Amino acid sequence: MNGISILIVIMLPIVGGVLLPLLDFDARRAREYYVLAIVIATSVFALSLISGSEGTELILYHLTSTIDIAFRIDRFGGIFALLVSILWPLSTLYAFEYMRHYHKRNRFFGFFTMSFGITLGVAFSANLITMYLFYELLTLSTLPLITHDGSREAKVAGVKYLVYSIAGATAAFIGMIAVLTHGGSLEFNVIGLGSAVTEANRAFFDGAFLFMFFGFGVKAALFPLHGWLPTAGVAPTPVTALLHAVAVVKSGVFAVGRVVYYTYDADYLAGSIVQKLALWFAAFTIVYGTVMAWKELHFKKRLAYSTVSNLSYILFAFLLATPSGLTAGLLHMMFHGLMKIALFFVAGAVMHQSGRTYVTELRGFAKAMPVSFGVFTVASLALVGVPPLCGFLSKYAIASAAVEEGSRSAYAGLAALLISAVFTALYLLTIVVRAYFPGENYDGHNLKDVTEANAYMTVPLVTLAVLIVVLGCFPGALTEFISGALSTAFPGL
Amino acid sequence: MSLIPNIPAFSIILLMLCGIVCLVLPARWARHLADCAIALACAMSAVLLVAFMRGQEVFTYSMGEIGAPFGNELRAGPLEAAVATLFSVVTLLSILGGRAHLRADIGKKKVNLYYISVLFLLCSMLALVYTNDLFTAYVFVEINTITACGIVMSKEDGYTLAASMRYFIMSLIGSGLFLIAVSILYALTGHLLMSNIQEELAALYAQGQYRAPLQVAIALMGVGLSLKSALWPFSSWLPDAHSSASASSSAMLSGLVLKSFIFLLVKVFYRVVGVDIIRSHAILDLLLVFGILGMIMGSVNALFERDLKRMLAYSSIGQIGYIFCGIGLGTIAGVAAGIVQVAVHACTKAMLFCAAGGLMDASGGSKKFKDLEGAGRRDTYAGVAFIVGTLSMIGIPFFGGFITKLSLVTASVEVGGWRSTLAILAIIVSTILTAIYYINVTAIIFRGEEKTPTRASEKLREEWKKQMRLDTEYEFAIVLFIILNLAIGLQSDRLMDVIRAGLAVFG
Amino acid sequence: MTNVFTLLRITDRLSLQFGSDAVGRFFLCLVTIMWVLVGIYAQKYKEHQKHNARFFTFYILTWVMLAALTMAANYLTMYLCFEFMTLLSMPLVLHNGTPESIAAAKKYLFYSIFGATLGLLGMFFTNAYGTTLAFTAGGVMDPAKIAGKENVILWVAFLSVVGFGAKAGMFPLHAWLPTAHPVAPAPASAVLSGCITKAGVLCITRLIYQIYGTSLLRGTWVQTALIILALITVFMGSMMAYGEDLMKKRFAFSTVSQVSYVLLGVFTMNEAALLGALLHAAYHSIIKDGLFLCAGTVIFWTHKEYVSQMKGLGRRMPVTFGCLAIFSLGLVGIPPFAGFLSKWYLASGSLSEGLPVLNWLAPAVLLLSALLTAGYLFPICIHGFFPAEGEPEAEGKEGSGLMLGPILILAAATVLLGIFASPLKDALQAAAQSLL
Amino acid sequence: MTYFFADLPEYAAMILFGVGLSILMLAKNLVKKIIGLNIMDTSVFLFLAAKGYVENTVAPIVTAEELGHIDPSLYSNPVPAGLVLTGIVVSVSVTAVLLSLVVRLNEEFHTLDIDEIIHILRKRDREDLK
Amino acid sequence: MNKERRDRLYAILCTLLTIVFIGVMLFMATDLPHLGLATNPDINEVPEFYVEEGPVETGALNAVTAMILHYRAFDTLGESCVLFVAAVSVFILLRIDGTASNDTIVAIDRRYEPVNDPILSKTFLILVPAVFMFGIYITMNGHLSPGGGFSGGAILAAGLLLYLNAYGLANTERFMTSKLYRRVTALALCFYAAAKGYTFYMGANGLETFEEAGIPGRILSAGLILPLNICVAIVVSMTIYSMYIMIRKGGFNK
Repeated sequence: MNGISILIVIMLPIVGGVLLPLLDFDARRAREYYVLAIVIATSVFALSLISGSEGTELILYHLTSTIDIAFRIDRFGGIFALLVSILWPLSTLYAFEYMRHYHKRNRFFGFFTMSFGITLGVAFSANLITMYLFYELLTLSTLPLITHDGSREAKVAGVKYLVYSIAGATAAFIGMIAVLTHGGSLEFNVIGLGSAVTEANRAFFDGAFLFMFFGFGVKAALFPLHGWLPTAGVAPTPVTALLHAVAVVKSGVFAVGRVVYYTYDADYLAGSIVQKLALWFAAFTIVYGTVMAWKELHFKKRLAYSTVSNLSYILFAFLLATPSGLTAGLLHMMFHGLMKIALFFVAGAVMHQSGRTYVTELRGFAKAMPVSFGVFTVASLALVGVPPLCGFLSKYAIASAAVEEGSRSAYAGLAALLISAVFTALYLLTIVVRAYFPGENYDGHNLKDVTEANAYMTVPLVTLAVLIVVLGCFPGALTEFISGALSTAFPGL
Repeated sequence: MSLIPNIPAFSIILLMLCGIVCLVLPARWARHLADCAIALACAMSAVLLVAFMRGQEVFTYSMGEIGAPFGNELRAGPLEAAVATLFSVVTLLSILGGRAHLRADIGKKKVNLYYISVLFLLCSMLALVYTNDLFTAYVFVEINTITACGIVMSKEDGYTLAASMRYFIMSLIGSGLFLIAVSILYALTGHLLMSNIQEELAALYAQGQYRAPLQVAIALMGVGLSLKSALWPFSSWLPDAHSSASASSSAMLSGLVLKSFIFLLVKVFYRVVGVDIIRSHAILDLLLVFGILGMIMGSVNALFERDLKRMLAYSSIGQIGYIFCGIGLGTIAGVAAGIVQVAVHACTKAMLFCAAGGLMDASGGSKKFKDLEGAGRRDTYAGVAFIVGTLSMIGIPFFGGFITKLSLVTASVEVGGWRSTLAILAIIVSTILTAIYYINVTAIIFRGEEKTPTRASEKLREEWKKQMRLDTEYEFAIVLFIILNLAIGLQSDRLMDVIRAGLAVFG
Repeated sequence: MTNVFTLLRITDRLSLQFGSDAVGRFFLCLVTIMWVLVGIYAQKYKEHQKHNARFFTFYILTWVMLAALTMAANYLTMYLCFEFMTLLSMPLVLHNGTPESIAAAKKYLFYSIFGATLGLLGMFFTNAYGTTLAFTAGGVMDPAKIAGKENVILWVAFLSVVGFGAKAGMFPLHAWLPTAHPVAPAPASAVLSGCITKAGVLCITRLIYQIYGTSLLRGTWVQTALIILALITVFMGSMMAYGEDLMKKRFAFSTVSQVSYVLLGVFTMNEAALLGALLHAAYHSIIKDGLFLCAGTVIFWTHKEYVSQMKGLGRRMPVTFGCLAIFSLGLVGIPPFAGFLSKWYLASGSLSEGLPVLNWLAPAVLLLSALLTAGYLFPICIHGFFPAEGEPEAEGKEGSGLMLGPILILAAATVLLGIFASPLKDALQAAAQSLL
Repeated sequence: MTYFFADLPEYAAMILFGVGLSILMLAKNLVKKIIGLNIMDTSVFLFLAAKGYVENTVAPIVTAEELGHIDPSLYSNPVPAGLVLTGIVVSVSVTAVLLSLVVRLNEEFHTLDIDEIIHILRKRDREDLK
Repeated sequence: MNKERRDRLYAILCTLLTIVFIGVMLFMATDLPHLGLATNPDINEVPEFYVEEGPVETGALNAVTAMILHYRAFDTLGESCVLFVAAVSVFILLRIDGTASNDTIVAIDRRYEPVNDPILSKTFLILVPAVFMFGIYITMNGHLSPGGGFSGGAILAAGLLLYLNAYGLANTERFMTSKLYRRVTALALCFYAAAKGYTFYMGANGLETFEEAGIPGRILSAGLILPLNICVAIVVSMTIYSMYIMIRKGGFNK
C-alpha cells in the first residue's frame, strides 16, 4: 500500500464532512447512514493501515526548501490513530441519539466528521510542520462544534477556546521555527537535534523547547493554560466526550510526546533544568486538576477537570524521557481515552434523559438508569486505579517509570499521582455512592420521568465497559503493540 | 541588444499615454483601453521578472543618452520586477473585481476620469518601484497621492469627500517632510541619484561630517513615508478613506498604494542611506516599536468594529504594522519577511475588499454585520474568498499567510535580544486577534437560517444575481485572487529566492 | 507459599496469584469461623432491618474478598483484595441509610482508599527495587539496587505499613473506626471489628516479613517509629473507650487499642512477640465478636444504646450479661481466659527484643491499657447485675436461641482456648517460625 | 557665528516650515489649513533656492559668444532652480485640488470645520444603525 | 474629558510638537554647509556639466531649461502629468454633468458677472493683447532667456482669464469649449510624452536622435526644447483656465 492510501484515509472524512451541509439531508435516517458509513469506512481503513503497512511514507508537497507536508505511519502515531479510530464510530453512534432534539444537525455532523480526518492527520504527520497544520485545522473544525447551540455561554466558550488554542499554536510554531533555523530537524525519522546543539545555543534550544511545550501544553490542558477545557464543557456531550476527552486534548499530549521523543531526544532532556520545570508543572497540574474536580459540582465540568489532571499524567510520563516513560504515557493515553469517554457518555445520557447537570441531583439514579451507572461504576473504579481494571495498569506503569527515573521531580510527580488517585476516588465514588445508596428518607420523587437511554447510547457504553475490563485483564497484545514504538523513538535500544 | 532593459520605461510611458488618451475617449472605450493598458503592463513586468529569474543581471536604464549623475535613471532588479508584476496584477484584478460597483457609485460621464486616475496611479507606482532618482520619486509620490485621493473622491458622497480631505492633508504633510529630507540630502551630497548619494553619504559618515543633518534627514524620510503608508500612530485617516471608497478603489488603496510607499522607504533605507548607516540609526527601532503597536492596536480596533469594510481597513493597519515590524528588525531576513507580507497582503486584502463588495450587493448594499447574515451563502464566491482570507490570515500552511508568519518568525528568532521577544509576543497577540475577528466575520456571513425550503434558497440567489448584474468579471477576479494567494502559499520558495536575490543586489 | 495458582497473568511481572501458607491458613480459618457465627446471629437480627437481601449479598462478598486476601500470593493480589474488601464492606456500614451512616461510610471509604494508595506506593518501589512481587520469606528487596537509596526505601516501607495500618485502625489513620462501627448494624460492626481489622494486620505482617524483610527493617528508625505508633494507639484507644458512653463506640475504641496490641507484636519482629501477636489476633476476634453480638442483642431487645441506660439489665438478660462478663475477663487478660496467654507472649517478646527504651516501655503500656480495659468493661457487667438502689430498672427480656447460640459458643471458646491453648499455640508457633 | 547672517535663509526656511506645520494642525478652518500647507511648501522651496545661490555669480544663462569656452565658476547652480520650478507646479496643482474639495465639502455640509463635518457624519452613522 | 478640554490639550500638544520640531531643524541648520560658499558639496561636477556642456549640446543658452527639458526630462514629464491629474481630479469633483438643470447652473455661476462694463472692456482692450504677446514671448524664448513653458503658460492663462472677466462667459465660451480643451490638452501631452519617450528610448540604447543644436542664440535652435516648451505652455494655460471655470461654473459650455 503506497503513500496515497494515507492521504485517502485523511481526506475521506474531511471531504465527507464538507459535503454533508451541501448534500443537505432532510431525512434523519439518510444522514445517519451517510455519516456512519464514512466514519466506519475510515476507521476500518485506518486500522488496516496501522497494522498492515507500517512505515509507508508520502511527501504531499514541498512547501519551502526546508519544510514539506509529509505523512508517515509509525508506531507512535499508529497508537493515537488506533485510539481515535476505535472511539469515533462509538461516539458517532452516541451522537445520533444525543443530537436528536438539536437543530442544524447537518452542520454539526459535517464538522464532527471533518475533525476525525484532521485528527488522523495529526496522528500520521511525518514532521512537526504537518502536525502544526492539522493542529490548527483541528481548532478551526472543533470551534463550530463548541458554539453549536448558539447560546451566549457557548459563544464565550468558543472565543475562549479560540484564544487559548491560537495562542498555543502560534507559540509552538515559533518554537518549531526557532529549532528549524538553528539546524535542528523537524522530521520525525531524525531523532534528536544531533550536532545542532552546542554549549552556546543550548539556552536557545531550551527556550524553543519551552515555547513548544507550553504551546502544545495549551491543548494538553497544562495548569496555567487549561482554562478553556472546563468552559468548553458547555458544548453538546458528543463534542465534550470525544473531542475534549479524546481527540483534541490527546493531540496536544501527542504533540508534546513527538517533541520530547522525536525532535529533542532523551539524552538532551534527561536531567536538564527544562525537564525539571516541565515535570513540576505537570505534577502541579495533576494535583490542581483533581482538587478542582472535587470542588466542581457541575457533572461535565468535574469530568473536564479530571481530564486536565489525567492529561498531565501522560505529560509527566512523556517528560521522564525514558523508554518506560514513553510506554507508560502511551498506555495511559489509550486507557484514559476509553475511561473518560465512558464517563462523559454517562454524563451525557443523564443530561439527555433527565436534563440534570449537577452532581448533587443524582440521588438514586442507579435504579432509574442501571446500565449507565453500572458502566459509570466500572469506569470510575478503573480511573481510580483498582487493580484488575485498565486504569491501574497505566498508573502502575507511570509510577514505576517515575520510580525508575528516581530524580527529585520524579518523586514529586509520584506523590502527585498518589494524591490525585485519592481525590479521583473522592469525586467519582461519591457520585457512585449517592446514586446507589440514596439513604432512607428517599422516595424516588425526582425520578418519575427518568428512563434508561435507548440502544444508541447504551451499546457504546457497554462496549466501552467491556473494553475497559478486558484490556485491564489481558493487556498483553496492546502493551506489546505499544512497546513497538520504542524502536522508532530510541534507535539505540 | 534585447528589449528587456526598455521594459520599465516602456511600461511607465505606455500607462501615461493611455491615461492621457482616455480623456478624449467615451466611457466604454476608456474602460477597454484601461484594461488593455494594465494587462500589457502586467505582461511586460511578468516578462521582465521571468528574464530576471533566467539570469538577467541588474541593469540601470538612463532616460536620455546621458545617464548617471546628470540625467534621470531607472534601475530594475529581480525584486523590483517582482513587486511591479504584483502591483499591476493586483490592480487589474481589483478593477475587474469592483466593476459592478463602479457602475453604481460613479456617474456615467465620469467613468473615464476614474480610469485616468487608475492608470496614472499604476504608472506612478511602477515609477516609484523602478526609479533610481530621489526627486523623480518625489514627483511620482505626488501623482500617487493625487490619484489615490481621486479614486476615493470619485464616489462623491459625504463620507468619501471628508475622508479624502483628511487623507489628502495627512499625505501632503508626509510628502512635505519627504521633500525637505530630499533637499537636505541634496544639500549634503549635491546628487539626486540614489547610488551617488550613497557613495557621498558613506564618505561623509566616515569623516563624521554633517552628522546631525544626516540623522535628521533619515528621521524625516522615515517619518514622512511611514505617515504616508499609514503606520499606526499616523493611520487615523485610513479607516474612513478605505471603507467609504467603492470596492475596487478600496482594494487598490489597501492593497497597493500603502505598499508603494513602503517599497520606496525600503529603497531609501537600503539604497540611498546604505546598510551600515541605517543600522546605527534609531529610526529602525522606532519603526519596529510602532509596527508592533500597529499590529496590536489595528487588530484591537478591528475587533470592536461592526462595519465590514471598516473592519477590513483596521485589519490593514494591523498588517502594515506586520510589514514595518519586519523592516524594523533591521536584518535582511526581516526586510524579506516584510516584502513577502507586502505581496501576500496585497492580494489577500484586495480579494477581501472585492468580496466585501460582493457581500454588500448580496445583502442590499449595507455594510453592517447585522444585515450580512447568510450573505456568504447567497454570494458563494465572496463566501469562499472570505474562507481563504481567514485561513491565510491565521497562517494555515498552503496559504499565503503561512509564508509571512514563517519568514517573520524566522527573522525575529534570528535577531535575538529585546527585539525578538517583542516581535514574537506581538506575532502571538496579533494572530489571536486576527483569528477572532476574521472567524467572527466568516461565522456571520455563513450563519443565516437553516435552509428550510432548499428550492427557495436557489430562487433567492438567482434573484440577487439578476438584481445586481453580478457579471462574470467579478467571479473571474475572485477566482484569480484565490489562485494568486494559493500560488504564493505553494510556490513560496521561488518567491523567497527572487526576493532574497533582489535584496542582495539592492544596495 | 505452597501450590501457587495463577488466576490471571496481566504482564510478565504483574499477575493475580493465590497460594496458601501457614499464616494465611490461620487467618482463613479464623475469619471463616467468625463469619459463620455472626451469620447465624444475623438471621434473627435482620427482623429489625430493611433491605436484607442487599445486606447479605455484600456480607458474603466481603467474606469472599477476605478469604482471597488471606490466600493472596503476591503484592498485587493482596492490594486488589484489600481494595475490593473496602468497596464491598462499605455498603455494610451505610446499611441503614441514615445521613450519619452515609457520612461514616464515605469517611471509611476514603481513609481506606488513602491507606491503599500508600500501599500502592510500596508496591511501585518493590517493583522497582525488589526482585519479584511474590511473597517470599525474608523479603524480596535486592540489596544491590537499594545500595544508595536505603533512606528512600525505609520511608516507603514506613508509609506503606502506615497505609495498610489504616484498616487496622493504627494511630494516624484510625479516626474512621470509632465513627463507622456504631452506625453499622451489629452483625456488620462485629465482623468489621473482628475480621476486617485482622486483614489489615495480615497485610502488614506480609509486608514486613515477606516483602521488606526483617533484616532490612530490624533496628532501624522505622521499627521504633512503628512501635511508638502502636503504643500510642493502644494507650489512646483505651483512654477514649474509657470515656465513651455509647456502648458500640466504646467497643470500637477498644478494638482500636486491642488491634494495636497485635501490631505491637508484629513490629517487635521476634518469634515470641509474633506468636503473641497471632494468638492475640485470634483471641481478640473471638472476644470482640462476642462483645458486639451481646451489644446487638441488648439493642435488639431493649433499643438501648447507652451504657448508662443499661443499669439493672443483668437480671432481665442474665445469659447475655453473663457472656459479657466472660468476654470482659478474657479481654482484660485474667489468667484462665483466652486473653492472658497472648499478652504474656507479647510482653516476653518485647522484653527479649534488644530495643533500648522500648523493651520495658511496651509491657508497661500493655499493663496500663489492661487496667483501662478493665475500667471500661467491668462497670457494664457490674451495673448490669447489681444496680445501685433507687435507680429505675430497665425493662427488657432475653433473646431467642438463634442470637444467644453464637454468643454462648464464643464464650465457651474464650474459656476453652484460654485453658487448653497448647494446640492453638503450637500451630501458631509453626506459623511464626515459617514467617521469620 | 560668522556665518549667522549668511545662513539666514535656511533658518527662515526651517522656521517657516514649523509655522506652516503648526497652522496646518491648529487651524479649524479648512482654507487656513491649505494656506498652512502652502507655507510649508514655499519654505522648502526657499531652502532649495537658497542652496542654489553661490557668491558673486550670475544666473546660468550663457551668451552665444562664449559658447566655446564657458567658465562654470562664474555661474550659479542651475539644479535647485529646476527643482523649485517643479515643486511650485506640484504645490499649485495640489492646492487647486484641495480648494475644489473644500468647495464640494462646503456645498455638502455648509461648514468649513473638518471636526464638525466628522461630527455630522458620526451622527448620520448612528441614524443608519437604528 | 469633554470636547473643549480635549481640544485645548490637542492644541497644547501641537504647539509643543512644532516648537520641538523647529528647535531640532534649527539645530540641524546650523550644521548644514553654509550658504553661497563655492566649496559647498552641492557645487560638484553636476552643475558644472549643465553649465558647460548644456548650451553646447542642446543649443539652449539657458542651462536651467536645458536641464529641465533635456537632461532631467523625465521629472518634467512627471511634472506635467501632475498638472493633468490635478485637472482630472478637479473635473471629478466639480464638473456638473448634463443632467443638472438650467437654473442650478445659473445658481452656481455665483459671481456677479460684469456684462460689458465700459471701463473694464475698454482698458482690457489694450491690456489683453499685451499680456498675450508677453506670454508668447516668454514661452518662445524659454531656451534663450529666463522663462519657458511653465511661466509662459501661466501668463497666457492670466490673459485668458482677463478676457473672460472682461467680455463675459458667453464670448469666451465661443472658442473655449470642453471639446477643444480635451483635444488640445490631450494632443499637447501626447506629443510631449511621445517625443520624450522617443528620446529616452534612443538615448538609452545609444542611437542617434534627429535633434541637433542648431545655431545658438536663434529661436529655432534648441532641437526639441522649443516645441516642448510650447506644449507645456498649452497644458499649463489650459489646466489653469479649466480649474477656474470648474470652480466658478462647474462646466465648460452653456
